[in-house]
Order: sequence, then C-alpha cells, then structure tokens
Amino acid sequence: MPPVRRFIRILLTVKPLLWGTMIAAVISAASVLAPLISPVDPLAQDLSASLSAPGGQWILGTDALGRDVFSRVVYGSRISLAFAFWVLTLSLLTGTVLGTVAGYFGGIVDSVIMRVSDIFLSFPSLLLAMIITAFTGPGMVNLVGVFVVVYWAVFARLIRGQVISIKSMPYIDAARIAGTGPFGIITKHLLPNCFSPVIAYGAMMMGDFIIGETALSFLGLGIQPPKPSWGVMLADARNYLFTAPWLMLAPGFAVLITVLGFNLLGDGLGYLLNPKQHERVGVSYGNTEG
Amino acid sequence: MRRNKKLILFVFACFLFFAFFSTGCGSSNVTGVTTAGGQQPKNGGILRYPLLDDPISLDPANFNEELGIEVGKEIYDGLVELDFDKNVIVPAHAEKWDIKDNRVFTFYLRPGTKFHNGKEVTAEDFRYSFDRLLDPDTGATVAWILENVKGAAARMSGKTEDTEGIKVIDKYTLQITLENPSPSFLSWLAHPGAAVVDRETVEKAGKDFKATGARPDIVVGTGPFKLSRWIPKNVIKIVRNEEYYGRKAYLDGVDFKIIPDTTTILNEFRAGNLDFIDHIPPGQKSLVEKEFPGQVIRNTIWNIEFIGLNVSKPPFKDNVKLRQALNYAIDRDGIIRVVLEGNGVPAKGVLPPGMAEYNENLRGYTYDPAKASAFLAEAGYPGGRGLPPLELAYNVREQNQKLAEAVQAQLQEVGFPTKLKGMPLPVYQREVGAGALSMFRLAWSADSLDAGCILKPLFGSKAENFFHYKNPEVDRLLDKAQSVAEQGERIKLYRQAEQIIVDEAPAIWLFHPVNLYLKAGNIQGVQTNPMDIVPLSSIWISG
Amino acid sequence: MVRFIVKRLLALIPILLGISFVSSMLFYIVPGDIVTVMLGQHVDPLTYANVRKALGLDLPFWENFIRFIQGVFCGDLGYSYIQQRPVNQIILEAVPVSVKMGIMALLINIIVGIPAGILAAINDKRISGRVLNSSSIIIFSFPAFIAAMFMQLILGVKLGWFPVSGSEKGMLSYVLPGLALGLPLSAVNARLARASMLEVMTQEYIISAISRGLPYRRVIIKHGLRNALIPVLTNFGMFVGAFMSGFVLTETVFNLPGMGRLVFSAINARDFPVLRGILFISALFAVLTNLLVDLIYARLDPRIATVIVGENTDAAG
Amino acid sequence: MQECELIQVKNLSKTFTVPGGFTQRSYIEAVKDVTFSLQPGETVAIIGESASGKSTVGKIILGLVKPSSGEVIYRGQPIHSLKGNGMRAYRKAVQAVFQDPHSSLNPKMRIEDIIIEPLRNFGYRGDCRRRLSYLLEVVGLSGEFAARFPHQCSGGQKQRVAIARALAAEPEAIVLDEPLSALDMTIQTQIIALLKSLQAEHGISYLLITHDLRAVKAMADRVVVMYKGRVVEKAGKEEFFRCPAHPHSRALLEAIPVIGGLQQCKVII
Amino acid sequence: MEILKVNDLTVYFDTRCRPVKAVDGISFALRRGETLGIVGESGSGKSVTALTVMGLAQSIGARIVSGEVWYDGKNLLSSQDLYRQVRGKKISYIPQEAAPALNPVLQVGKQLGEMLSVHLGLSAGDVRRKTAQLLETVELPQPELVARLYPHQLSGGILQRVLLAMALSCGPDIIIADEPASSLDTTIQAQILRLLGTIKAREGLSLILIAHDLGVIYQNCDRVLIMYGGRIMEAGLTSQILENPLHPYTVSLLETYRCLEEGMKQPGLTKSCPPASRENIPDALGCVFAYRCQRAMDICFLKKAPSLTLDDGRTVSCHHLLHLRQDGNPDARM
Repeated sequence: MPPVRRFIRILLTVKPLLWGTMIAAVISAASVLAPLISPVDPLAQDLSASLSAPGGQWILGTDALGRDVFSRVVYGSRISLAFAFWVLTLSLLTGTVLGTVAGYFGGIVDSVIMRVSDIFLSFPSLLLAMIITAFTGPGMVNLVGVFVVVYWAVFARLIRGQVISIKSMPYIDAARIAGTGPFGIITKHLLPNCFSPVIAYGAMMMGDFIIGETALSFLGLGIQPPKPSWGVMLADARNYLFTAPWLMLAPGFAVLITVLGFNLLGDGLGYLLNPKQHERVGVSYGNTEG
Repeated sequence: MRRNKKLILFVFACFLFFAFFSTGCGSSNVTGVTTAGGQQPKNGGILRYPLLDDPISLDPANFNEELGIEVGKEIYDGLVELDFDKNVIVPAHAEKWDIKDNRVFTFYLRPGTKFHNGKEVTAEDFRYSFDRLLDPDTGATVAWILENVKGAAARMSGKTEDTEGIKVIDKYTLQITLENPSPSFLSWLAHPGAAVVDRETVEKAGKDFKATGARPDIVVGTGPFKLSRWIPKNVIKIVRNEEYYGRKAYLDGVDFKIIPDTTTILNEFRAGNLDFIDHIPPGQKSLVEKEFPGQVIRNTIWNIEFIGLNVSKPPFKDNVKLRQALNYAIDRDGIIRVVLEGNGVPAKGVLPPGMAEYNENLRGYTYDPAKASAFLAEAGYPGGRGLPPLELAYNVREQNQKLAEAVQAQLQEVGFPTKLKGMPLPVYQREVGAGALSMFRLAWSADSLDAGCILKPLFGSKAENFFHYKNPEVDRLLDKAQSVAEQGERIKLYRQAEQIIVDEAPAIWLFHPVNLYLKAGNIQGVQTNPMDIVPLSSIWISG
Repeated sequence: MVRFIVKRLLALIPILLGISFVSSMLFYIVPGDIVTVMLGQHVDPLTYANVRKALGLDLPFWENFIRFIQGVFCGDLGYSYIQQRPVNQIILEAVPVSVKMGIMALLINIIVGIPAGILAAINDKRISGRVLNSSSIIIFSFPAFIAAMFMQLILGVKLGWFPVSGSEKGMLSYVLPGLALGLPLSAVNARLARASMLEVMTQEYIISAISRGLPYRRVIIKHGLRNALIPVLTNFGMFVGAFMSGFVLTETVFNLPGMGRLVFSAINARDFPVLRGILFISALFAVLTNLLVDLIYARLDPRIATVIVGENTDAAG
Repeated sequence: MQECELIQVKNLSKTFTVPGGFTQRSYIEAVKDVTFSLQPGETVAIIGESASGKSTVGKIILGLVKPSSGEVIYRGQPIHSLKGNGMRAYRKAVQAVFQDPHSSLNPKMRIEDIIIEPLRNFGYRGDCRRRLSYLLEVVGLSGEFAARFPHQCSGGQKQRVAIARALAAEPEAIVLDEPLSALDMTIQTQIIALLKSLQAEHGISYLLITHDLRAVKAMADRVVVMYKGRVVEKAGKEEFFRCPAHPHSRALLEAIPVIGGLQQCKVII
Repeated sequence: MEILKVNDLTVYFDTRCRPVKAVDGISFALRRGETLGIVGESGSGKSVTALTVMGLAQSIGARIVSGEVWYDGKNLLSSQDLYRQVRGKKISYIPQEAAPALNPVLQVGKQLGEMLSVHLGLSAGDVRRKTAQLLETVELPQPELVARLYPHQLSGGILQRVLLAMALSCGPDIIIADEPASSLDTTIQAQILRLLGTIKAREGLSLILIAHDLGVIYQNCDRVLIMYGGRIMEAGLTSQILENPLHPYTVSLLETYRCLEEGMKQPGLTKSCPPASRENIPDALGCVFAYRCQRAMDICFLKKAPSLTLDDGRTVSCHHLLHLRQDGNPDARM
C-alpha cells in the first residue's frame, strides 16, 4: 500500500488522530497564513469602533481599543504555536541529549543527570516557571527559556527510560555484534526506536505548553501586551465579561480547540504507536503468528 | 495631607512639599458631605470596604504607601489633622498651638486623651514618636516629614541620640523648633506618619511592630478606630474607639477586605458582600451606572495623568518639537472614551479644571496628527526615520495597560516607533523614582488647594522632578507665587509658569480623570473631595 | 518496610540539598544586583547594606547557601524584607487555605474523576463510555482559569449559590475553587483511570478470572480495579505540582489567601525570600508526597515491596 | 591442538549483582568455572534449562558481558586484551543469531539496511547491493524482501534475515542463542537445514545454545550440559544421546516427548 | 459417550480491512474420559477454538459467526448465563502461561480460595483447608507457604500447578489445557503433563489438550484434531493418525517432526514455503492448505475440501481422498 494511502487509512481508522491532525493542521495553517486570513492588523485600533459586537464588519467583534478580535485570535495562534513549538523542540533536544547519555552510559553520568532532573521535577512546573519569569522578566524569548529549564527533565526522564528499555533489546546486541559503535547504536538503533512514545507525549505537551503560556500571560507574567497572545486577550477580557463576553469566548475557544487538537493528536499517536493496538486497527501487514 | 488613590502612582517623597494652607480659603471648592436628605446619622454597623492588598505595615513610620495610610489614618492620630470638609488644619491631640516666625511651634495637648490601651497621651509620647521617626535604627520611610526640624540631620545620620529641635516643655506641652522657617510645617504634621505611638508597646514589640499582620495589641494608636484583627491577605478589622477624644465614629467597625483585583471587588459588591468600593474596573464603569442607579458617586478629583518624558536624555533632550509632536499625536477624547469610559476631561495642560489656577485660555495641545507629523519632521525625524524606538513604561494595572496600548497605537500611527514596558508597581515605583525611564506614565494629585502642590514637585528644579526638567524662570515664578499672599496675583504667577511648562512639553498631557465610587444603598455620609480621600469616621449606615 | 522508608528518606537528602541549591541560586541568577533590583538605583547606602545583610548577600554564595540549609533544619526559611516578618509565618498562614482547596480538589477527583474513568473503560464500546471519554478530554483541554471565571460569575455572582471570593464562608468557599482546580485534574485522572482500566481488562488474568467462572462484577472490582488504580494512585504524586501551579490561578481568580496568591504577590513585589521559601516548601511537599505515594504503592503492589525469588530468578536467562 | 581451536573458554565465571529492592542486594552466580572449546567448522551445543547460565556464556563469548573471572581465548589471544583492529577482527569473526527474531531486528530499519550494516562496519570493499542480494539468496529470501521492514516478515523470514546479517560479516563462528525456540516446528527444520548447509559450504563453527534436544540432535557435534551455572557433562553427541552420564542430562533427555515407544534408557531421577 | 460437542464453529477477528477467519466452521466432539488433542502451527486457530469453547471469544475481541457448543444437553453459546453456570465449575481452563494468568496483586491462595467460596460457597475455614488440600493434590510441597505468596514470588512451574489446582477445585467434567507449560523447560513441561495425566485418570475427567508438539500429543492424547488455517485437516485416533497420516498436511507435519527427531539425517522440508498465517491465507475458495501443499491440484484452489469419514473413524478433509474414493478406493466412505 502506498504510504499516502496508508496514512489516510490510519487517519480514518484512528478517530482521535483524525480530529487531532485536522485541528492541528487548521490551526497551523491559520498561524502561517495569519496575514492572509485576518482582515486587519491585529494591533490596529479603531477607537470609534470600541467594543463592537460580533457580526458585520467585525466577525468576532472588537475589543475596548477597537481592535479586531478575529485578527487577534488568528495572530494569537502564531504566538501560541511558535511558543509551544520552540519549547518542545528545545526541551526535547536537551532532554534527548541528556536522557540518551544518561540511559546509554549509565553509571555516574546517569546518576548525576537523574539526580539533577529529580530536583527539577520536584518543583511544581508552572510555579517554577512563574518564579523564574519574575527574575528574568517576561517576554517570548525569556518565557521559552524558562519553560525549557522547567520541562527538559520530563523529556530527559522519558527518553532515558526508553533508552534503557530499548538498550536491552536483542537488536542492540545484534548491532554491536555487527560492529556498530556507540554513536551508530545511539543514532541508528536507539533513538529511532525511542521516539514513538515521545512523539505522542510531545504532542500532548504542546497542549500543556499552550495552556501554560496562556496562564502566565493571563497573570501578566508571560507574553506582554499588546502582542495578541490568547492569555493577554483573556486577561483583558475579564473586565468585559458583562459588557462584551465575546472578548472572553473567542480566545477561550481558541485555546480550548487548539489544546484539544494537540491532546487528540497525542492520544491518537499514542494509540497508534502502541504496538498492542496495531492488530486492532489493522495497520500492520505483518504475519501475526501469535 | 493627601493619599493618592490606587490608580495613581504613589510617590511619597514629595508628598507635601508645597502644601500651603491659608485658613478660610477654598471652602467654596470643596464638595460637601453627601447626606441622605435630612436623616440623622446613626451609630452601628460594619462597613465592608475593599483593600487591594495588605498594607506592608501599620507602623506609622512606614506610612509612605497608600494602603498603610488608608487603614492607618483611622487608627492613628497626630497633633493636627486636615478637615476634609473645609480643607483646613484643625486640632487633633494639640488643642491649640503657637507659631513663632514660622520656626518655633509650641503645641498644647488636650489632657486626658488615651491610647487604645488606655494609657494617657503626653508630650513625651509625641517627643518619642517624632524622635523615633528620625532614629536611623527605625528605618522610617516618612522621616522627611520632620526633615526640617532642628538637629534632624544629625539624628538621622546617627550622630546624636536625640533630636535637638523637639522639646517637652511639660506634660502637655511640646515645642518643635525648625532649622528653616516653614509655613507649611503644620500641614506636614497632619500626615498620618506623624502620629503618636506608645513607646512601651513599640519597644516591646520590636521588629513585630513593623510586620505585616501585626497583632492588635501591638498596633496601638489614638484614632477613631482601633485594630481588632489583621489576617494577612484576608481581612483587617477595625472597631470604633469608644474612648476617642473627638467625635466618635458612627460605624461599629470597618472590615477591610483584601481583594487584589478590581473585577473581583466589583463582583463581590454585586453579590452584596461589600458596602463601598472606590475602584471600578475599567470596562465596567458605564455598566455600573446603569446597574446601580443612584449608588454611583462621581468625584471630580484634582489630578493630572500624563506620560512623562525624560528631558535629560536623548531623544527628548533639547528637542521641544519632538515633545510637542508627541502631544499632538494623542487622541485624548478617544482615550477618555475607551479607557475611562468617558469619565475624564482631556488635559490641555497641567492643572485640572476646578482649581482656582485652572486657565481656560491656556495654549495647550489638541489631537492633530498632521501637525504631529510636521513637528516630527521638524524635530529631525521625518516620518519617524532615525528615531530610536521609544519605550513607554507603565505599572501594570488594567487601566494603565489599556492606556499604554492606546497611546502606543496612536504614536505609531504618526510614525513614532513605540515599545511598551509594563512593570509591577514596586519595580515601577523604584524605576520612576530613580529617574531611569525615558517615557513613563504617571498621575499626580493635588494635595492642597494650591496649584503649587502640583507644579512645584513636578517641575521645580529642586524637587523630585522625574522629567529632569529645569527652567530658572519656572523656578522663579513658583517661588514667587509661594510667597505671595494675594490670591489673584498668585494665580497669575502659576498660570504663567504653567504656560511655560506646557509649551516646553516635558510630558504628554493626557487627561484629568473623574473617580467613581460605588456605595450600597444604605451607606450614608460619604465625603467626597477633590483629593480623593474617603474618611471613614463620618460614614454611617441607614436602615 | 521500615528499611525502605529509611532508605527513601536518606535518598531525599541530596534532592533536598539540590532543591535548596536551586532555590538559593535564584538570588544570584538575577541579572545585576538583586538589592538594586529590589530597591532601585537611588537607595541610601545604609538601607542597601541592611537589605543585603538581611538577605545574607554580604556572604559569598556558599556561605549563604549553607546558612539557608542551616535555617531549613531549624525550620527557618528566612525573613521577608517586604513584609518584615519571618517567611515561615507568612507561608504558614497561607498553607491551610491551599490545603483545604487541595483537599476539595482531591475529593472531586476521587468522587468524579476516577469513577468516570472506570465507567468509561467498562462501557468502552457503548455510547456512555464514549461520552465520558470525550468529555474528559475536552475538560482536560480547557484552561482551568477560564472555567473558574465563568463559575465565579454564574454560580457566585448571578446565582449566589457560592461565595464569589474569599475564604470566609468555611468549606463552602472552597467549593468553586476546588471545582476549578479539581475538574481538569479529574479529567486527567479519568483518562488515566480509563487507559489503565482498559489495559488491565485486556490482561490475561482478567480473561483467566472470567474463565474461572467468577462473576463479572467481581472480576471488575476485585481483579480489575485494584490493578487499574495503581498507576492512577502513582499519579497523585503529580497532583501536588499541578495543584501548586493551579493555586496561583484559581486563588487569584477567587481571591483566596493561599500559597498561590502569596506567590503571585511575592512575584509582583519581588519578595525573593518568600519566593525562595515557597519554592522550597512546595518542592519538599512534592517530594514527600511522592514518597508517600511510593509507600502506598508498595503496599498495594506486592511486586514492588519484595525481592523476587524463586526458580526463575536468573538474570542470565 | 591448541592452535586449531578457534575459541577457547577457560574457567569462565560470572556473578550478577541484583540490586535488592529494599533489602540487601543479592548475588547470583550465573556462570561458574566453565571451560570448553570450539574448533573450526564444528558445532558445539550448550544445553541446559532456563537459568542454567548458558545464555550468559554466549554473551560473554560475544563480548556483550564481561566475565567476573576466566577468559575467552580467540586464536590464542584473550579477547579482553584485544583492542582496535584486533577487537574488530574478533567481532567480525564471531557473529550471532538470537532467539527472538521479533526483537533482534531493529523495527525501524529495512531489511537491506540491517544486512548492509555489518558490511559497512567491517569495511566490505565490494558492491554492497550485490552482496546483499547474494546474502538474501543464500538464506532463501527473494530480493523483494530487501525493502521490507521486519514487521512485514514472518518469524521464519526474520530469522533468515538474522542469519544473513550474521553471514554478512563472513564470520568464522556464529553463536546461535536458542535460534529455533520461537519458531514452529516446520520452520525449525527449514532453518536447521539452512544452517547446516551454510556450515557445510563455509565451514563456519556454531555454538548452539539451546534447551531443545531435538535441535541438538540435528545439529551438534559435541555437547556441553550446564546445570545451575556449572558444566555437568561434556560429551560427543552420539555418546550423549546413547547414554548420558549426568542425571540432569538424563532428565533432559527423558522429557522429550516422542512419537513411538519410549526408547531411552530408564533412569530414576 | 460425548460430553462436549462443537458444531460448525466459526470465529472471526474483525480487523478494519477484512475479517480474519480464526476458526472456520469446525466440528468435533469430546468423549467422556478421553483426552482430545488439538494440534497445529501458530495461527491455526487452536487457541481460539479453546477460548471460544470456554465462552471467552468476546474477551479476546473475537466474534462468533456461527456454531454451537453442546454440553449437558444445552448449547452454551446460546447464552452467556449458561456459561456462568459451567465455567470454572464444570469446564475449567488452563492457559498457556501461568504468570500472566494470575492477578499479580493477590496471593495465589486467595485466588484459589476465591473460586471455592464463589462456586462452592465454602466458609473461610473450609476454604483454607480445601486450598491446602488442592495444592497438595498438584504435588506442591509446603502448600500453606505457597498459598501465602504472590505470583511473582513463584516460579512458572509452581504457578502452572497452582492453575491446575484451580482448574480442579470445583470438580470439573472437562479441562481444556492450552499448551500447558510449553513456554517452560521441557523437563518441567513433562512433569506438568504427567501430573495432568495422573489427575485426569484419577478423577475421570475429559481433557482437551492443545499442543504444537506432535510428541506431546502422541504421548498424552487418545484422539487428535489436526488444525490448519482455522479448519480441521484430519481427526481421529492419535495412533492411527500419527502412525498413518492421510492428509498431506499431517504427512508434512510428521515428516518434519521425524526429520528433526532423527537429527536431520535425511534433508527435510528445505523448500521455502509460506508459513501458516491468518492473513496469508486468502479467503480461500478452496483448501486452506493448497498453497503449501505439494500435491495440490487445480480443484484444491477452487473448492473447499469436504470432510470424509473413513472406516477407521477418522475424518479427513482433502480433495485427494475424495479422488481416491471416487476412483474406487474401497476403504473410504462418506
């Protein structure tokens, strides 16, 4: 079966994956195409149109400063996705390097890396992020850095666990016997096989990161206004709950859908990548001899 | 004595720099007591009143922050106090006083006044309290009240063990000698920081006296209310001081509920859990007037909100055109409409309308983007080219946030590249005080009937002056105005000074806000005044 | 068991040292001088020196760190320069509020989350199971603070069923915050319980138990549930962390004077000693909870508590 | 005699430390004082029940586990002293096929990559693709398998791939660690036949580690019986099957279910 | 006398693309007191058959398409309630691997006792006594100690005995043993089988023994079913079938076996042939074995082979025999 058709078949089989992929694709597309989609500049104010209700010229209404809520929500997806993407990439990178080193080489290196990660894991993650932000100051770059500091340990643990369990697989022994060196074993044999659960988990974590960013921005510790971050918009909307509820609903719904999308994606991937499920969804061609 | 309200950045050091009281003047400018038609005030009831945070301390020596003052003014009393009704200095513990050469002040205390713990208040208590403010070990933040007292400098630097200028004549007589003559010294003494404290209690409590959440047996004052309970981040309860020497409070007590967020405050009011709130969150101001007809009190306060420009640093240094261009770029009406929901007056210049010195004919600035662009080009930055990004700093609070965003958008419209820099209040306070910011949002309240209280601390070269603005002519005019007794002449001098300042534009003048209070239907006796102070001892609950 | 506890407690020491180290590091990672950050540039030298001394910054890092450790052993987390009182006292005031809220959230979790997950698993193929499962993923994806605001508005302000904010109305005050905090976590737990239960239900011992003719209900409860709950329980350790983070948001919205609001106000006031104390305490709490969870885990799962012995023990294969 | 031995195992011992959960750590002596040798072109079977330490011996020989004491001597040189090229030569000389064909092939690699990996690593100079198709042919797989992933092959096919991988290095010896036990009997016979034909063709030595005496009967020249980590019997195959010396060997033999009458010598355990 | 009768049993696994026919219309009967062997390669459907007879098809995700399982005059498949009455009590099941079949968090004694109290309603004291007694029956030393241990603390051999004790606990008529102990060492497997045989003889049970090793079948079973691709290829008395196989599949199995048995003296089936696998067997119009059969004719691919019952009582389903019979082979009849 050609890969594309196979992919489509898998999508159609695993419903959460289908929905998750669709949502993630739509949101990603929206964030990439934000300038094309949004009717106006998300920062452009029209004080005369302050707090216009949804409908008509303003699809989702305007906020107090007369900015188009729809454009802001669309641009907000850029911030959220970029943030989550960078945090995921960087913490995954750090976690992978440290986790692999710890898991593969073991011994003292392992102990040291694991004890350090223990320490980082024992701090409540969002709390630690908030407090470090207090020191470093808010802003996108700082926030990404803070989240990486907070979350690398999670990935390091996950990867290490995977590395350790994969390490004992006979095919690793087989590779060694086939003359492959440590580097080759790590890059060709360990890591490709470690990543299945990490990918599913990573997709879930994207959702977590987005919620985290929204929460911090909501508290004023994250992305700073006037950047149209969803958290900023929510914080803004709080005062207008009675007068302009759409201000809360639009970004709130955006957060919900995006996070839901990534959670579904993670769910679906987890389901798909869990070897036990292969049989049930019929994605394996293999000969089931059991 | 003035407490700037929450929405205004509070900067203490210049608090009463220029307070100047001429007895009998200005009563016409004062909003009277709001009373329910013909009803007699009656005793009883607890007022539930929100406080945005815990006061850091209820030690008068630390009353440089408005939250401390808001509670502390009800607990502590000093020698004299300000009559909110008439805006004059009236006796408190001091029954009467002699002033010689504006230098030697002799106070004759009321005999028989008592601390909350029952001890009698004597001149020695005042001597101790004042000396304590100057004692470097106290770390008082309001020591500036007594800066001018003879020997204060030596005491503050730790060279002497007591203050030369404070003398106990007898049990009920206290004499204070100043270094330099000062007619306004009396009004300084009305500051809650200059309150009397009980030596024994303070010394026994030690460090705890300054701590947040101090126990009632430590917070011992002489005011109309006494502290009954302080649960940090929760509630401060004060109850009527039945032994009070003056007119006793009507309320049985006040519960200051600590709610750090105005939206929650309004929600609690909606739910009937608060009786009086003085902070309406932005976005709901117009709503509450419909929601609670007759319960909203509009108070036109003497206040100017502006964006200060640091004229000692580029790009604002020596570039009046640039500063004026900024002033022309701002749509004040639009900002008032969306940020204040219409509760404000656009500012042409510095002084708020209602003040005697307010000048209707001032050459000020109006919204004129074309002119702004032209001036920007004249300033050497056509279309904003070559202009480094301006960094607009503000303390993060809903309304300021919105204001900053609006201003940023309007400035960028004209071609000023503008960035925003929001900071938490304590950080902002420090940065503004240190003069480190180049563009900063600030509001300034009048603390007396005299325009000097706005102009001098802000623009006098010897005062705090966050703008680093220096103009000898302005200094001369302000000094002269201070010494002139005749009102018409004084007003003229102030107007002259204001015109110079406005022309030189060390700030973007924004607006004069109108404050909204919201009270429950049965709350009576709320005094409003242009200084935005709500004395609680005059409030009573009807029905 | 005692041996295990002792061993685990001993293993905590390096972690606690590390936590103290990271917490203490905060003072030194700030760009620039922290006292200047706190007090501004134009502070008089005396105050500056006093604050430096109060924070122990006149000492080199190691001494400061050791002093903090010593303090921790004596139950002293330092002194808040802003509030002018010991950090312990400040934290102690806040802890009960947060604990009550946490208990509320946990109760909701136990009453709502786990049964929902189990039911979803048992009815996996039925509509009810699907509804439970999809609602759990939706709730799980919903930022708690948005829910909190709507709850406050509708149940508190409009309907007046619960206090809008504050902690004065006793346990009633904690219902909404508990819901706001507990529901998303219940959803997490429901998902976990469901996955765990589904996993367990495919285990051979379940089929085997059915093949032995045991009634279905008994199989579910006696053989399925207990095994399924083990991973769910392990997850409770995670809650401490999630709670601590959740407190900040919910307590801010509901104005509860707990740890979360303390953090928030300490962040805004740059009250570093308090922040350090909270960071330390919350980490300590998380670590101890995890220990407790492990102990319960060991009790529930005999595979953990005992060394494996028997014929098949050879590691050599 | 010494010279013609390919691999000599001398007094090999291995003790594993089991980090005891909460009690003391315990030690397991998996291998105790094992000595035997493997000649070029012959098949030696190590027989034993699970946990008898036979797999550990295999792993030590493969250099995957370090012995606690004793040594493995390859062509007169102790392998732990080998470094660099010497070690590489040893690795190339001694290959392995493992028990579980599912887990001994990297699931993320195609069959071709799996087989080419040792070619690359051991510096094969010829055309890898041609060698690949040759190897596939040798193990009886058609060329279409090259592009498949392991999960697209059956167990027997996977085991053939594993054999092809081992052959790729042109080894002198292959350690066969229970190579048949996961396979159906029909497939077993095919694999045995394959292995035997390869041996006949290339003169490879096999170290067959198994508990399946039928495989031993089919393949081995000599037999080493292990029990609880020790060698309890060493014998030629015929001799072993005719009349085993050690009671444990007899128990092993007796347990084979056979069709037809019970023809073993009667032993009382 | 037949104690259990299976008629036309068809069980599918529903994968997303097409149903996999795990069991494809098989019928057989178990006689009182006999041991019936079911033998076949992996994927031949023998385990699914056993689980379906136990009424557990749904539990492993399979779907029963058709079929009847008659026991005690009732078709058990007609209602789950019937199964509830017999499962564990009258028909017991011993799974292939013991360790995963036991709840890891319960002591083995408790799990055994649970059956006693649920099925027999014994009191706590009786349960304890009976438990110990049962453990003794399966030749476990120190039954009291074993009862108190958790599964992970016991070796596979002991656990297999515990499962045997469980199977015996309620005095069943039938035990279905699915490759008992086949994952363990041959010595232990032999012990377990010997024990099973002894108990069976003593209690007069009927036994269905599933195995893939012809030797096991030969030594333990009275009759045998040879399964391939979900269908029965050949069935009859063990001695007849294994000593004189008729079906090409049986022949090839035995050939392989002998070849191995005799140390590969004569080269066996070296030809690479596709393995038995559910997915590799197309929705066979014809005989499922045709693709591997060296004697396959055109008709084998086109038409399902009917089963023939021969004079000696064995059943064979192969077109060749049909041809033979049509050609006038005297000893074949329909």
